[in-house]
Formats: sequence, C-alpha cells, structure tokens
Amino acid sequence: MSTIVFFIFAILAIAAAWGVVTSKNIVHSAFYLALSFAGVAVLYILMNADFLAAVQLLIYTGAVAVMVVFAVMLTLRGDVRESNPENRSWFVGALVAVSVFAMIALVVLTNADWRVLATPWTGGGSAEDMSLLLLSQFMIPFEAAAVLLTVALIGAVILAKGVKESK
Amino acid sequence: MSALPTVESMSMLLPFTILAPLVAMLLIVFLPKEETKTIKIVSAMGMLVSLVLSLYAFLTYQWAEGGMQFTLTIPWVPDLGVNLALGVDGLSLPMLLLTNLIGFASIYASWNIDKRVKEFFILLLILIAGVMGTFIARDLFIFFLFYEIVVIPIYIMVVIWGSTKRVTKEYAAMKLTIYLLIGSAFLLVGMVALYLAAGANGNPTFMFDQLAARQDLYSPAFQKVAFALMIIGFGSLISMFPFHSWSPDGYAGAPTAVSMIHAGVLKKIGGYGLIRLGIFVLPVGAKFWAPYIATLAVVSVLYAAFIALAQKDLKYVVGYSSVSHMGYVIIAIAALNPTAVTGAVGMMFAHGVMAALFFSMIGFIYEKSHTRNIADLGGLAHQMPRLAIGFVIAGMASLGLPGTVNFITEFTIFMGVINVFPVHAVLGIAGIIFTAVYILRTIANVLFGPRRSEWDHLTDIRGPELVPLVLFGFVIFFAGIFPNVLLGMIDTGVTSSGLAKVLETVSQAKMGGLF
Amino acid sequence: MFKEMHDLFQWAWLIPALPFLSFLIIAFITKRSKRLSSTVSILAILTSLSLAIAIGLGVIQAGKEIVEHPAIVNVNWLNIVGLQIDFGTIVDPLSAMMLFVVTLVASMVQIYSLGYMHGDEGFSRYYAYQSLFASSMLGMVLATNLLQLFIFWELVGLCSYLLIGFWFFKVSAREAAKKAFMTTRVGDFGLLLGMLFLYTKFGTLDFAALSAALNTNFQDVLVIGTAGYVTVMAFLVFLGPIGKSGQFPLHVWLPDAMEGPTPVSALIHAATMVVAGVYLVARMYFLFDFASPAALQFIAGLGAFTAIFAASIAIAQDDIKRILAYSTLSQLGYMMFALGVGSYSGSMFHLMTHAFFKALMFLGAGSVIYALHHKQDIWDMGGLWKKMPITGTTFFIGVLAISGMPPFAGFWSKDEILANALHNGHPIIYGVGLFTAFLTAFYMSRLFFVVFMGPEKPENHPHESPWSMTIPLMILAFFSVFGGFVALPEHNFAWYIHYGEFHHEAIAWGLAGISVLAGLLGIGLAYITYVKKLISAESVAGQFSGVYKLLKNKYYVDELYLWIIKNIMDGMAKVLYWFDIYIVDGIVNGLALVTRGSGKVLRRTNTGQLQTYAMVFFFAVVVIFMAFAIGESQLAAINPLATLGGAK
Amino acid sequence: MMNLSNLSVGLSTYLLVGAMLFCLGLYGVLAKRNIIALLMSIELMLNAVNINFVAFNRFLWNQKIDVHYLLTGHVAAIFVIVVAAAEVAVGLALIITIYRNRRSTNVDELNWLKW
Repeated sequence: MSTIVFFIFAILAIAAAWGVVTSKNIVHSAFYLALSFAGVAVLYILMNADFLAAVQLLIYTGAVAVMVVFAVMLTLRGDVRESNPENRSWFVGALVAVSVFAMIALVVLTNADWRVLATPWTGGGSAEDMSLLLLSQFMIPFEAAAVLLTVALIGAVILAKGVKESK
Repeated sequence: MSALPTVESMSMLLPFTILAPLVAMLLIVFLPKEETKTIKIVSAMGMLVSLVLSLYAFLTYQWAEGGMQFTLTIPWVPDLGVNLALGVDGLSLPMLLLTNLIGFASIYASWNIDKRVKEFFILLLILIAGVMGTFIARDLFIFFLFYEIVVIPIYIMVVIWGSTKRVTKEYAAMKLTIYLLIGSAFLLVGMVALYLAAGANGNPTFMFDQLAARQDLYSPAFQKVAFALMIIGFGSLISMFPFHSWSPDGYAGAPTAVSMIHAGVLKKIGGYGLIRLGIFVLPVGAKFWAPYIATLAVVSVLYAAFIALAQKDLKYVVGYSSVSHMGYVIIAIAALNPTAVTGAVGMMFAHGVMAALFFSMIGFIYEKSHTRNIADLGGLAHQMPRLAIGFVIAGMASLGLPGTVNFITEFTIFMGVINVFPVHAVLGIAGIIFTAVYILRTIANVLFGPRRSEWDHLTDIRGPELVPLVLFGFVIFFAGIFPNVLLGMIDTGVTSSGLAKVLETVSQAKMGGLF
Repeated sequence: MFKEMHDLFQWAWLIPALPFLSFLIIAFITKRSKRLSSTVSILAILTSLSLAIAIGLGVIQAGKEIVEHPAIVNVNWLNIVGLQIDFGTIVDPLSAMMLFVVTLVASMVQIYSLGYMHGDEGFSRYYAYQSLFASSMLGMVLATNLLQLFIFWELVGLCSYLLIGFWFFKVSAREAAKKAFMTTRVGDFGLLLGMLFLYTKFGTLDFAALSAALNTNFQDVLVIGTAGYVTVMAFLVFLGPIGKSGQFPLHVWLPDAMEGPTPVSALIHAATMVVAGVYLVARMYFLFDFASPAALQFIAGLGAFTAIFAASIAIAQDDIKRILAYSTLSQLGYMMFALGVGSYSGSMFHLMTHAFFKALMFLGAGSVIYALHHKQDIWDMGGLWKKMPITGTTFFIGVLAISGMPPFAGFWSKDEILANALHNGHPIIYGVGLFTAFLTAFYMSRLFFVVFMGPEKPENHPHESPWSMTIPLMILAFFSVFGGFVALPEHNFAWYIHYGEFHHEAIAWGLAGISVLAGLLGIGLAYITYVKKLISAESVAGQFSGVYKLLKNKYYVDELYLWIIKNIMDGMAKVLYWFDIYIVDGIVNGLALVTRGSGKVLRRTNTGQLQTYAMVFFFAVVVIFMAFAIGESQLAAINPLATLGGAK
Repeated sequence: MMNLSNLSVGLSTYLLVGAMLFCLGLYGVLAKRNIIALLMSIELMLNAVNINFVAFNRFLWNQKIDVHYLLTGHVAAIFVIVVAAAEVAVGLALIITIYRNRRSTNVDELNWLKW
C-alpha cells in the first residue's frame, strides 16, 4: 500500500519538477513548483515525518510558491507564454545535470550500507518531539535561525522598498 | 628599559631592538600627517634606540663563549614545532648591526622627502623591522615570516616614491616584487620539504640548530634537491647571475632609502640564508652544487662589472656593481671553508655599508639636481665638496681600497677561495681591475672636471643630510683599520656555531672524492 | 748598547703616525686656516725627519747587529681561521735609508710648496694629501709583511690619484689621475694574486718568516709544488712593481701624472712612490733569488728595456716635466735591471741618489714654471740662468749628477750598477745601460741648455723664486753633490745594505771611466747641437722623420691602449649590456608576457554569468569524482611533496 | 545489478528520488534565463536535500541512536526550510530591486561581475 502511494507521489513530485524546469510559461512553472512541494510533503508523511510534512505544506506550498507568483507578477514583461525561456547553453546544462545524477546514482546504488528497508518507526515526529529537541539540544541554532529570519525580513523589506534616489 | 644590563632582561634585548622601530611606527600612525618634522624625529629616535641596543649587543657579546646569545624562546605553535625563537651569534650580529646602521642612516637620507611623509616613514620602519627580524630569528618559520613582511612595503614604496628613468617605477616595483616572491616560493617549497624531512622522527621543528642537527634524516638526494631550491631562492635574492636582473632596475626605480636598505641589507638575507640554511643544514647538497655556484658567481662578478662600464645612470652603475660584488660573496660561500665564509659575512657587511653610502650620496645628487645621468653631471666637487668626499669614500670602498673594510673582507674571501677554486678565484680577482675602471670613470665624470654653471644653485649636504656620510665613513674606516672588531666577531660565529666543523667534514669529503 | 737602540727602534711607528695625525688634524680641524694647516703638516714631517735621522744614526751605530738581525716589532692585526696578519715595523739599514730619503724629500717638498702653492684655493687640502701620502709611504717602508706593505702601497696610490687630480677642474688632470690609478691597479692584481699564492703555500706573509721558510725547508715546501711554482709567484709579485714603478708596458701613467702640481711630481712621481716597486723587489729579493733564474733575468731584461725605451722617448719631448718624467722612467728601469743583475746594493744606492737629484730637478723645473707663469714648453724658455741663478746652478748640479759625472752622487751609484752588470755576466745589459747613460746625459743637457742658456725670450719676465723654494733646492743640491760619498771609503753603503754574503768590491775605476766618457759624450753632443748649433736638430729630425715621429708619439703605446679600451673593453661592455637587456631581461619579460597573455586568454572564462560558473563548478565536481573513482592510489604515487619530504 | 525486491521503498529509492529532484533543479539553475525560474530551481534542490535528510534519519539514524536525538535529521530539514524561506524572501526582494533598476529579469544580462 505505502509502496504504491510512494510511487504515485514520488512520480508526481518528479514530474512536477520536470514541469517547473521545462515549462515556457513562468506562471505555470510556479504552479508546478507548488505541486512538486506537495508531492514531497507526502513523501515526508511516508517517512513518519508528520510535522515536517505540515511545515512543508505551510511554508513551501503555501508561502514560497505564492511569493514566487507575486514576484512573477511584479516583474513580468512581454508575452507570458515566452516568459521562461532556456538560455543558449541549456544542452550543456542538461549534460552536466545528467552526469551529476549519474554520479549520485552510482554512489547510491553501489553503497551496500544504504540498501536497507525501513525498520519499525520508534520515534515520534510530532511537534512536541521536535520542540523538545529544538529548545534543548539545538537551542542556539534555533535562536540564530530566529535572528536570521528577522534579518531576512528587514532586509527584504528594505531591498524591495528601495532607497530614495533623491536626497 | 633601564634594567637592561641585568641577566634576566638580557633576553629581552633583541625583542626591544625590533620593537623600537615598531613602537615609533605606531606613534607615527597616531600623529597628524602635517607634523612632518615630528614624524621624522620620532622615526629617527626609534631607530636610534634600535641602533644603540644592537651596538650594545655587539659590544657585550661574549666572544669566548660564542654561539647564540641574548636568546629568547617562546613556543608559538607547539603542534607544528614553531617557536618564537630569537638570538644572535657571530654571523648574525654583524648583520643586525648593519641593518640598524643603514636603517638609521636611511631615515636621514630621506629627510627631504615631502610626498606623503607619514606613510613613507611608517612603511620604512616596518621594512627595517622586518629585515631585522630575519637576522635575529633562530626559527626558520619566523625567518620566513619576517622575510615576507619585508616584500610588501618595498613594493608600495617603489610605486609611490620611486622614480621613472629607463624603466617605469611600476615596472621596477613589479619586477622587484615578483622576483623576490618567486624566490621565496622556491624557498617555501624547500622549507616545507625540509620541515617534513626533519619531522620524520615524529618531532617536528623549525629551529635552525635542530634542523642542522638532524643530518641523518636527510638523504643525499634530498639534500641536493633541497639545496637547489635554496640556491634558486636565496640566489635570486642575492642577485646571482642569471637571477640578477631585478637588482639594477629595482634600485633605479626605488627611492633612496629603499635602495639603501635593499642593496645594503635585504640582499644580504640571501647570503645569510645560504650560510645559515644552506651550509649548516644541507652541507652535502652544498658540496654537490658548489662548483656550479662558483662558476655562476664568477660570471656574476665579471659580467656585471663589464655591464657597469656601459651604464649611463648612476644608480645603474651601483646596481650592477652590487651584483658584481655579491658574486664574491657567493663564490666565498661556495668555497665552503671557514676563512671564505668569514670573508663572505664580512663582505656582506662591508658591501652593505658601502652601497648604502653610495646610494645615499646618489640620492642627494638626484634630489638636488633631478638627474642621475652621468653625462649631464660633472664637476660637482666644486659645488658640493662634502658630497664629493662621501662619493669618493664610497667609490674607494667599492674598488676595495686597503684601509676600507671592503679590502680586508675581499682579501679574506680570496684567501679562502683560492685553494678551492684557483681558476675561479683568479678570474674573480681580475674583476677588481674592471671595478676600478667603472668606479673611477664614474667618480671622474660626476665629481671632477670643469665647473658647470648650471649646477651652481646646488647646495652642499648639511645638517641631517650629513648623518649617512659621517656614520658610514666612520664604519668603513674604523672596521677597515681594525678588522678584528668585525672579522674576529664573525670568526667566533664560524668556529663556535659548529659551522667550522661542518665545513671541515665537507671539505674532507671533497678531498676524499678528489684523490 | 743594542738594547738601547732597540728601544729607539720600537718608536719607529711614530714616523708614519705623525703625518697621519697631521692629516687628521687638517681634515677635521684646521682646514679653514691655510697657515695653520701647512704649519701642522710641515711640523709633523720635520719631526718625522728628525726621528728618521735618529733611527738612521742608530742603525749606523748598531752596525753589524742590525744588519744581521733587523729590529722587528709586530702587533696582531687580524686573527681569524686561516688568516693571521700582523702589523709592525721593521728597522734595518734598508728601511732606515728609505725613511731618511722619504722624510727628507717630503719635508723639502712641503716647505717648497709653501711658495709654489701659495694662493691656491685648495691649499689646506693639498697639505692634507701631502701628510697622508707621507704617512702611507713611511708606513709602507716600515711594513713587516707583504699585506701591510700592500695596504700602504695602495694608500700611496690613492694619494697619488688625489694629488695628480689635485686640480680636478682640469680635464687633463682628471683623466691622468684616473689613468694612473687604473694602470697601477692592473699591476696590483698580480701582486694580490702572488700574495694569495704565497700565503696558501707558506702560511705567512711576514718577510722574515717567508725568507726563513724558503731558506730552511725549501725542499719540504716544494713537496707539493715545484720550483716553477715559486717562479710563478715571483712573476705575479713582480707585476705590482711593473705597475707602480712604471716599467714597460705599464709605464703610460707616469708621464701623464705630470698634470699634478710640480712639487707632487717631485715627491711622488720621482723620488718616493715610484720607487716603491723597486723597494718591494728589494724586500722580496729572497723570493726572486729562490725562483728560477728566469725571474731575475726577466727583471733585468725588462728594466734595461724600460731604461732605454724611456730614454729614447725623452729625447724627442718638449715639455719640461715630461722630459723629467721619461727620465724618471728610464732611471727606474736602471734600478730594476740593477736588481735583476744582482746589484742589490747598487740599486738601492741609485734609488737614494736618484731621489736626491731627481727631486732637485723637478723642484727646479717647478721653480722655472712658477717664474714663467705655468709655461712648460722648453722652447718657450731660454737664458734663465742669469735671471734665476740659484735655480739654474742647482739644476746644473742635478744634470751633472744624473749624467754620472764625478764626484756627483749619480756617478757612484750608476757606476756600481754598470760594473756589477758586467761583472755578473750580463754584457748586453751593460751595453744597454751604457748607451742609456749616454742618452740620459744627452737629453738632460739638452734640457738644461735650451732652458737656462741660449737667448732670453723677451716675452718672459722671470725672477728668482722666493726663499721657501730655493732653500729646499739648495739642500737637495747639497745631497746631490755629496750623497754619493756614503760609498766611500770602503763601500760602506753596501756593507749596510746588501743581500746574502757581503763581498767587498773596490770601485772599478776603468769601467767608471768608460761610463763617464759616455756621459761626457752625451753632454758634448748636446752642447754642440743646442748651444753651438753646429748640428741642426731640425735637419736630423727631418732626416729620420719616421723615427722622430715614433719617439715624439711615445711609440704609440697610449694610442694602442686607448684603442683597446675603447674598442675591446667598452665594446664588450656594450655587447654584454645588450645581452643583459635583451636576452636575460628578455627572457624575464618574455615569461611575464606569457603570464599576461595567458591571463588575457583565461580572462574570457570570467563571463560574469553565474550560470556558467555553476556549470563549471558542477562539471568539476563530476571530474574530480571520476578522478577519485579511478583510483586514489595512483594519485598518491605522483604526489611530488610526498616524494620530496619523505624520501630517505 | 538492481534487485527487484529492493525496489520496494528502501533508502536507495528515496535517495534516488532526491537525486532526481536535485538534478532537475540543477538543470533549471544551469539552463533557465528567467531569474525567478532560477530561484524556483534552487528551491527544488533544497527540497531534494531535505528528502535526503529525512530519509537518512528514517532509515539509518533510528537504529543507532538514543531516542532523544531521534529527530536530528528533521531538525536539519527544519533549518534548511528556515534558510530557504529567508533566501526566498531576500532573493525575491533582490530580484524586484534588480528589475526596478534594469527592467529585466534575464540572467544573461546580469553579467556585471565580469572584470
């Protein structure tokens, strides 16, 4: 059962990603992106990472994809159907991407240690379990992440608002 | 510093010596740049303290005891075996004194500088402190560190305060810096190789004496390769043919103080390093390469002397002459016997003093007349008799006139070399004829001859400008008339540091190979 | 008795020290005051003179003891591994004689210069140089070892350089000074080499020790080398005297050195410095004696050749100082060949007498030049005897002395040399010497007759020189007349100054007669040519115009050297400079260009396109991965540092 | 080489999915012209990394580790998400600024890094 679900959503995620990078229309790309994120979220659930799946849906599918769409709207010029073209060296890019994939696949498939099936899940995965870990062991990174987000927020605002030219 | 003479603080003598110019430099950093007079006085004071301290070290060094004295060892990076180890012996003490003499005089030789005075003196003091550091380091790492410190101020000083004649100052600065850096790259490789080889017993070290003591860890093949790296590195620093071509161009482009320090002491790091690192640590390699080095040295001597004959710019004459004189130092090092090595260190001292005097006098001529072209000058003895005296003293020292320290050191070198490389020595000694020719020609054409009215506005050197002349003139003649003061000191370095023993072993090995 | 004398001799170092002190005083304190400077200098040299006389008297008194055991004092000067050099003083008859001659001539010249250099801008500087010169020359005479001698030898050369170029504003003086220094430098090169070989072979440069080494264990020393080795060293050492004492072919600097002030010529280039070479050969005579006979024969041949060569040039010269200069060269040749033929005493004797009469003649010439306001061509002069009786008379004494007329000083010394040459089996050299004596008499009397006799020139208004100049002339004239008598009655001079065993030799009156005859012949020929005008000098010159031109132009030796310097040395310098700029620097700049060129090419990879960078980055990741996949072991094997650092 | 039984959902399979997503993202980064598309591709790559984190955590980590540290891989993924969110915010702000200045979101034209 879970195997079937896995394959459905894995293929969905990959196909959506394929759509992201091949679509000529950038708005379509953005939607494909959201779809891909959702597929990944299902994979998380399959790996007993419930909280992470929720976060994935909220932040990626909900926030990031929407932000991208807004950005597309703010910067779009000309015909929307030709808004997401390939550059001249796309073929080389594809070759490099394929060879990188071949490289990773080689490593993954030849590594006997990784050829394991899932063992029964003993841990939680809920928000409670996460918070315990985040607020004890990873306290300082957690705070740092908070600062980072604040800085990013302020930075984004300042950047997007722009500096007054005349003064 | 009042507690200096006590035994405990003796070890702080060398740190204070090197810190004095640095403290002066820091003071200058906080001075406003308009206060040029104060800046100059502060630099001079810093160097004076340094000079007095090194003189004190020179005078209180225990000859009978020998070896490294005034030592200070602070572990710095224990895992890598890096120690902040300072100390001087009979080989490095003359060089330290020389550095301070020239450093002190170079402040006065740049007394009239008016462009970016503050920056100039800051860089000059860093430069001097860096050179000083190389001579008092007992640790290869520290040695190399100080050496690299030296390169940067030179580049900046040549580019900003240099002069453009045959080649642009930018070209000169670039050539100088790149040569020195390429040389130091070879050194670095050699140094790392040496470090790895010496650390093979699991106890890594950079200390000179430790490196020298681990002879059994270096195979002959390793010694040959490592010494070849050293000779390329130090050889380009001491401007051995064919790595010499930075020297005339560099000196010509550089401001007076840099020329003085560069020709006077910086170049000598090459010779000093060859002795300290080449012969001490890699005697077998030195023995293998000695004949080739001697040949290159003789070529240096004659080739540069001939080229100096064809020069039209004063600084080029002295530049090529210093290449020629360094040939004597190199051949002495290649001779690998105590007499020659004593002569080599003595010659480095003597040439340093002479070259610094020469460059400071040329600097004054250029500063006042804005030309260094020999054909444009003439009869300057009329307008500048004191400068003429300095120029003649430098010239006479350069051609090795007895009574100057240069003669007796040259003689010691010849004495050491003639047994080992008779043919080379004879050819090298023939170089003194050509030296005489170009020096005398230069003196005659610049100083003597009819009075030229276009130079009537030139004023003779006076006040602070006299310091280089008085200081160097005194040293040249004092050490020339009482050579034991200098050569005896070096001799203790050669005998007490074990160098004599190393050289003896090597030369015996050579005899064994021959017969 | 000898002990007391020895105490006296220990103070010999004061003789050079005093003038040196005076040099320092003048240079640093009194140079602004001309009067003070000259006073200091003259006082110092006069004190030295009296000390020298005291030492001379002491030597005479000590007699046999000092002849056999010179008083030597040594102080360590340099002591390092492989090189021990002492500084010291040696007092023996030879050095005592030299001390006396040098201090005497130097004091005379310094007093004379009061008048001659009066009003010169560089008066103080002149006396400083004079003091320095006296100090160096005296130091050289007292040297106990070759290196010490060499040091002072070079300092003397420096003083000569400074004094020739004293009037440095004259281009000719400047060039002459340069030439003098360079030419003697060539000789010094040989001397330096000889010194080095001597030290490496014998481990000492001390004259006494060297002599002992050669004498006692000569055979041991030659285990390594052969007699040829010593001969080579002798030849090398002799190169120094060739330069310093103006022997052919390094004689060219001496005539040009006449550009200096005339008293300088008298002191340095006639009486003292130029005989340094002769003195050196005398000091090192043991070396030449032990070398194969070729060495001494060479010295004799070269000396004789120089003697006649220079004399022949002197005949055709017109400049009063140049004639004297060539005469000096000729007489130096005389001294040299005297040493070569084994007439050690004769050579030293001639050295002394020549110093007296040549200094006298130079100072006399200076007096003439002073009176005629720096005219030097003898044909511009004439009939000066009447106007300048003291100068004229003393000059005449000098001419007679150099021509070997009895009883003047030159007679005794020249006669001894010639007699020894014949006696020791060198008839050809004797012949050359005799002919040179004839030539000498001829050109010296020619000079005298043209300048002091004959018609007066109306444009000249000569007057006798001041006392400061004539008194030295008279004193030197006195020595020129009576200086030779030290050889009487039983050849005392040779008893004191000789080499090896002393052989008493009676004066060979027959041979003496022949040389006097040659001298008279020369004087007579000059008399009938230039006073009676029975032979026209012009027509003779016209008849042998080729020879005359050759002599007039000094055999074109100067031109040859100039050509060599201009074309070969400077040409080579230019070629090498070209090589340095275009080949050595060319390679360097070429490498720089390659670097810059490759930078220019590689710069294009810096497109500014982030995507390109990322592509290269990931491509590199793949490549590196593949490299590692192929095998780490092979990579490690070619790691150069691993080989270098770890090899044992 | 590949055993069919292994095709059941094991670690390698997850990793391969992650690799595919990563390489598609990489292709997007290398081949697209629109700078927003680049940003989206980068998000894809980050997601791929997250899959790896979680997969390793699920398959390897939970066998070996004390229960308190069981979710370390999740924490890492959380941080990645945080950084990605910050990156998107700043990145989009930058894109808008660039667009305002240059009137373009074409990467080909953004080559001022060239010297």
